Amino acid sequence: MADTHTAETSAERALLELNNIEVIYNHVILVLKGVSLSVPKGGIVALLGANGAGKTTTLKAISNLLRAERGDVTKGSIVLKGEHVHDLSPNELVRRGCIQVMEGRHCFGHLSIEENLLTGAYTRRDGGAAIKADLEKVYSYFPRLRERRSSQAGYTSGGEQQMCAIGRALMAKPDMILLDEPSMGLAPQLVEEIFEIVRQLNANEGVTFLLAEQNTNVALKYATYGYILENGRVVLDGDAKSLRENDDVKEFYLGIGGDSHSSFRNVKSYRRRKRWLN
Amino acid sequence: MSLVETLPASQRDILLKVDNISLSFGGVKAITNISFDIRVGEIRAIIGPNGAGKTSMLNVINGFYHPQEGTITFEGVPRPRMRPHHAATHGVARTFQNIALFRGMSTLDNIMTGRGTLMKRNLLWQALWTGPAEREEIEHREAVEKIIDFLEIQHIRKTPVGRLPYGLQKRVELGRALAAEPRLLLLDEPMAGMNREEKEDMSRFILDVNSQFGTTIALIEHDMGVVMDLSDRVVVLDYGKKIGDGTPDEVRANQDVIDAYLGVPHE
Amino acid sequence: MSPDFLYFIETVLNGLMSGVMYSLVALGFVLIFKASGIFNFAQGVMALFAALTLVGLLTGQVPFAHLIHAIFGVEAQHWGAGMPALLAVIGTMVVMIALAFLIERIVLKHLVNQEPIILFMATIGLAYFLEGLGDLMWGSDVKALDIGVPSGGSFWWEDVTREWAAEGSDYFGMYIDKLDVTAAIVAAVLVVALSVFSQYTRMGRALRAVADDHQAALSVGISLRTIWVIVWSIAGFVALVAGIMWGSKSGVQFSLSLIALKALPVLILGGFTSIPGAIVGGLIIGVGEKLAELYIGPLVGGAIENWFAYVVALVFLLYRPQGLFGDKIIERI
Amino acid sequence: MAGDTARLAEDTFPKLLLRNAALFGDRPAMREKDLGIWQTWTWSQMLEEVRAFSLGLRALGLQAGGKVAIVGSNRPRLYWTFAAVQSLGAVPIPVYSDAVAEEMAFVLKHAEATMAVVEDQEQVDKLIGLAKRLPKLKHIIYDDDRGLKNYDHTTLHPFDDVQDSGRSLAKADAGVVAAWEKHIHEGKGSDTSVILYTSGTTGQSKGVMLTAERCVGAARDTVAFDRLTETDETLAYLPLAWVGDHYLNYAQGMVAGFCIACPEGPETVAVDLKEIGPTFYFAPPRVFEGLLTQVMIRMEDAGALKRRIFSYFMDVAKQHGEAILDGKPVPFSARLKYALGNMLVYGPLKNVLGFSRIRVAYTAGEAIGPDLFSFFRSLGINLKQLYGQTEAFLYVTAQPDGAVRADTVGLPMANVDIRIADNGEVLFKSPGMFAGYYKDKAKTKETLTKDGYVMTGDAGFFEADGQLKIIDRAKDVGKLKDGTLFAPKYIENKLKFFPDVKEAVAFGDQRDKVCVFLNIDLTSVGNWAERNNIAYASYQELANHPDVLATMEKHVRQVNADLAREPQMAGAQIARFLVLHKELDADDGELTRTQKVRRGFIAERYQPLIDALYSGKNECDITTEVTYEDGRKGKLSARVKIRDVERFAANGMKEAAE
Repeated sequence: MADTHTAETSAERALLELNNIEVIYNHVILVLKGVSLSVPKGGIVALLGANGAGKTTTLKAISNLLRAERGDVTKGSIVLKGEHVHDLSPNELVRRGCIQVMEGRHCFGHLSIEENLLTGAYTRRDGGAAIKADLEKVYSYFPRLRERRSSQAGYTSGGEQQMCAIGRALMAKPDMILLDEPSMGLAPQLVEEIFEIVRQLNANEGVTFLLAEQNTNVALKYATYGYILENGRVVLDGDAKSLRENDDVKEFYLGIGGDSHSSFRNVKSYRRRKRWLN
Repeated sequence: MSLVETLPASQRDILLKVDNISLSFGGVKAITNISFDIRVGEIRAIIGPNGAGKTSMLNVINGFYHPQEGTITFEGVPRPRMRPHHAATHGVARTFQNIALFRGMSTLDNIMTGRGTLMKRNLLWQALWTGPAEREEIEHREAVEKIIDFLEIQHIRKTPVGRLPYGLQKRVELGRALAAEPRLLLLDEPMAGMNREEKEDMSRFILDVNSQFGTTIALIEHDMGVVMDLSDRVVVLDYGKKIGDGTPDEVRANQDVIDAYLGVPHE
Repeated sequence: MSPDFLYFIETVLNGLMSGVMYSLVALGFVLIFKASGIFNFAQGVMALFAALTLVGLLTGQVPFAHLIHAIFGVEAQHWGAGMPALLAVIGTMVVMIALAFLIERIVLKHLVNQEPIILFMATIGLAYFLEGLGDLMWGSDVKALDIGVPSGGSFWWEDVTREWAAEGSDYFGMYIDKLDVTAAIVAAVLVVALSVFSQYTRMGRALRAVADDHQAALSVGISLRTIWVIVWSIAGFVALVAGIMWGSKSGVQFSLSLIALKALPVLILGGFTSIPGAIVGGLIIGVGEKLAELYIGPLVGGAIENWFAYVVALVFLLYRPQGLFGDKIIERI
Repeated sequence: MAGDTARLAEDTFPKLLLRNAALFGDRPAMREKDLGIWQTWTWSQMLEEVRAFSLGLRALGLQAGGKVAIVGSNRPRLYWTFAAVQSLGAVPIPVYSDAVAEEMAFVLKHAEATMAVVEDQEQVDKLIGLAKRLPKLKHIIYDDDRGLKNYDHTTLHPFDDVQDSGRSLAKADAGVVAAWEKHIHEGKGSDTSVILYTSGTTGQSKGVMLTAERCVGAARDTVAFDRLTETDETLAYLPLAWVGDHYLNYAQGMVAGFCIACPEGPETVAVDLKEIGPTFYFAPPRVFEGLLTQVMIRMEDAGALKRRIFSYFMDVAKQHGEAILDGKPVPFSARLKYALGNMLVYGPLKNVLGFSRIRVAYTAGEAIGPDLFSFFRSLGINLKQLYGQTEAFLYVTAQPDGAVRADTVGLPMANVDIRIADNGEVLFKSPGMFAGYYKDKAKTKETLTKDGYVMTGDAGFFEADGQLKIIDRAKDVGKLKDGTLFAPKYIENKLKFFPDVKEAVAFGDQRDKVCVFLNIDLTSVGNWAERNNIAYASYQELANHPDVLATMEKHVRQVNADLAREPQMAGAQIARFLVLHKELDADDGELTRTQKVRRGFIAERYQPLIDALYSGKNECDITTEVTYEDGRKGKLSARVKIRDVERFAANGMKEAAE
């Protein structure tokens, strides 16, 4: 539960703040029903929750990629660095340092890895040398991409595509990356690898992350703070540690019943009612 | 419970045998010389990094792809080249990585389509809707209702699947595969994109399908918790080659598997 | 060399030249299709419109003269003086860019993420609108276009080729129109320029990115609107070039818009997404048509040119649906 | 009364079952939707099922006087269990299926149950978990085997197996069946028919013993009152362990011979209701409230024309509907409009809700909002109120057709004798009166007056037309320090009629003024917040929002204005209030399982808040422990704001608020 005190102080330092946003698709389907959250500068904040809970929609509402899907923020405010950004186009948001890495990777399949990375620098006006330097930096974080720099992205593996998508976002020199389901469809080893890089980017480059993730386990391992969405609402939030220790989170998202890891073999045919859904 | 089910997996009959299979697409090798078997009544997991050839392997078993080399023996009979829809009549059904349902149709109708291969009366009979065709329709409806009951989706029986949340759609897809009454069920990432709760449900259904109907199951899955808990044996692929095969514990301890896929040993 | 063989070469060369003309139109299609997935039915009409505008500027025609007359009763057909050719070309280009802006603003913006078929319908609408607009602005009479592009046969070339013929044969040399040669050169330059632009510039990369994945392009901060205006402007430019060439060759008339239909088999052959494909496809169709006319035509009673291209396209659709140079449909294993 | 019961031939439920099988053998007795189809059992089939199970139970060792717990939702097999157990002279003890392990342990231990018949894995798990504390529990029989295959089956039995063993016994020896029926006929009306454990507004629950003849007798009276017959049909969806379900469905069903339909599952009740179209229906007020909300939400989504038609005809219904239902004179034009409305609006609406065939519907348990009550009645649904309790085997008073009011609970039922005590408490003697609390003579004695009346614990009085009006729990009716009458429930109900107030708890006894705790309704206030662009992440945050507080203040003031108009109540207007930081929850012991407020417990639990209310502070910090269903605990802390409210003079004029 939000403690009002910390909420106020964090509001002052928040890089991004969502206040009660509501999102409607096609003028009909209400997807977000008043989501509020705040991302502090330099934080890694995780948006957790089931499918269709509204995680992706929340990210797209921020980056304003919603429009292209006939979605619209009908209520509430989105404030980035103290500025209302609800009406800005995605490219204006990228210029302001906020870029989204979409779910399912979305690399430009017919472009080479390097060309993919360079498109990330599209909005930059600081000259070829700076871009070149950043390209090197991305390669230093993702050595695999250097190896495959001239391969067509469409022919690279899922993990490489995910790295390419993150690297491409980095090329925009963002303050904030909205990362959607980075672990989706990746082997466990790769998931750790990618989250490890997220952590390094956060620590070394000062990039703030807001990530939507189904894999609660790994997300709470790397995030500093988390919000849990269900049915288009935030039902729980707290720092990662308190969420990890929350009984409901344990049971419903981490699969730890009581004290031990519960086996998928012994799942009951009934389950405890979620208190927040009453 | 039949005698077969009480035997440990290692002593059961072989249901499907994959022998030295190689598959390539225009020179790109997707699968190289892979052999393994699936025994009657077991849950067999196929794991491996992205692009390891897991889905191709399912497609080979299913008859979607025809391997350039090697043979597949199903129920002791070498499998000839065949079309995928024949696979269903031959006792193999599968679900897909990306849900492939008829979004505008209800849950009931979607699962009903899974009975298609079992319907004996032809279209004309069905159109006339008399006598045997009617009886048959009722029979199929009953079988479908049993699946609906089994998967606990009574409340969405009449809901168009396009309107259902992802987890339930996956369940309906499983229902449709079950409707064909397969002896071998292939599940391609049945839990991808699911949350813990949905995974638990899906696990329960997979186990129940296995134990109640005695259906043999081969599944591709990335969630190691699920794989290790559910499967009797695991085969590990990497770059189209088999790098491990054995019980979950054996695979977990296999250094090649750790290096190529698991990373840190899974707790 | 026997005259028959020389005839054959002449036919091939002529085919290549007319193929270049097809290619020029097809190029516009490819550009737009690549960047936005839209099959721009209006490409042919754009060429016509560009040519009409160019002629109008060259000859100093007053746009909307009929309309002005009808409303204000002012009878003014001409300014009295025309523009120099270069200025007229630049002026036309400005009009085409303005058109690209308007199309983005009025049509495309509202159709983001719609089904391709809806966008296709929109371009059909656009085609008829442009045809009407061209008519209204510049009138519907056939006009000659001359901006000094060389034309006519080359005596030098006829002399050279006459030498090739075997002694004693009555071969009078090959006829190749200078206009066609110019068109070929222009097309070559255009293709090289476009390839360089698309492959090595920031904007070109962005353009290819948009072609691959709209959403992802949006997410990295590429403005679809900018890209579309640029793409349509380039397509307008290509249309202008095509319009100049076709106009110089056969006069500016409304049947010009029908060359779009010829571009279709070219695209099927070359692939909808490949610039070199558009060129090669055009050449194959051009040569094929001429050869077919020459060798098969007499057998079936001529007029093969009208449908031969479509038959070729059909055969291609069956065996290689992505065309000769189209993007491979990337399927990961 | 004694004379009436004596003349009955069948004075136990098993005897009635035999009678029904003979009388209505081919008529439906039970239905259940299974595999998408309504499966039906006729009375003779039901008799066979009950007999098979009963014989099986006996084979497992159940004897007369034995106790069998029944835990689960409304499944035919669990209803059969009642009859099967009663046939052996043993006593069924239904237990709330959502009871936490602790509560379940208490009931089973107290009742000394030797067997339990349960629905599914969830209940089996609970009982297995309690095995050590329930040494007397020897057998657990389950209905649904899902997930139970691999359990140790030494004390665990599938329902089918028990029935099969009963069937083979019957097959082996025809005498077994005859003996079984003979045993039924030997059963006495004075035998205990069932023990219903009250959810208990304070402390541990008590086992209410009801004898067979009284159960049957009471049911006969009400069946006659509402003219129920074997052609009626109900949908059983209320908790099995609640007296209401046992009375309305099982007892009345047995007496009248009507058909009980069981829904496919809890999520499908609405659909099943529509398919079955019951003729007799009971629901607590909150269910009707939920239905109304649904209707309104659906209408908001509808097109403009549809909405206009709806609102026009709802106005017509509001004006004339109830009068038409009660058979009062109504102008012809109004009848015409109403008939048209019925065609366009009421009919389809009732059909959607599954109310098309309803002949009699009741609501009870809580006060129902007058508007809500009128809404359903104006549609032509014969909705009435009754008053009763477990100790009476439900009915004490009920409203006869044509004499229905929203603020009263009706006339005394046939053969019911009601008296109002000096302190205002309602006392009664009735045909269905309980025989005593199981193993608790002292409590039984406490509940009965010297001359044998049951003290209901409710305060009330008779209106001029003879209808009973209940104002509150008698023990809760108190006095302010200045002697003014203080009926907390009365005040709370007035507050709860506002849709955005979910719960209210009033305090004031022996204090100088009245103060209340409020719970906002998350759905209703949440919708409002969305419409007004107000951010909230949790219940707590929303409850603390200034705009929400302002709205609540408005409601409280309105209630004060209402109270000011009633001479007896005007002195007890609300002085201060706060909105609680958490929703009151049965799992935390704050509500009973029937969603009633446990005032005393709440007062104790939130002592700091009460202190703050009466000390004049404007806010207060509080930390509260919450309990999960499986017994685990968590903590919740918050800062709660307190507001003062304007009060009015008794004549309706404003009075300076302190």
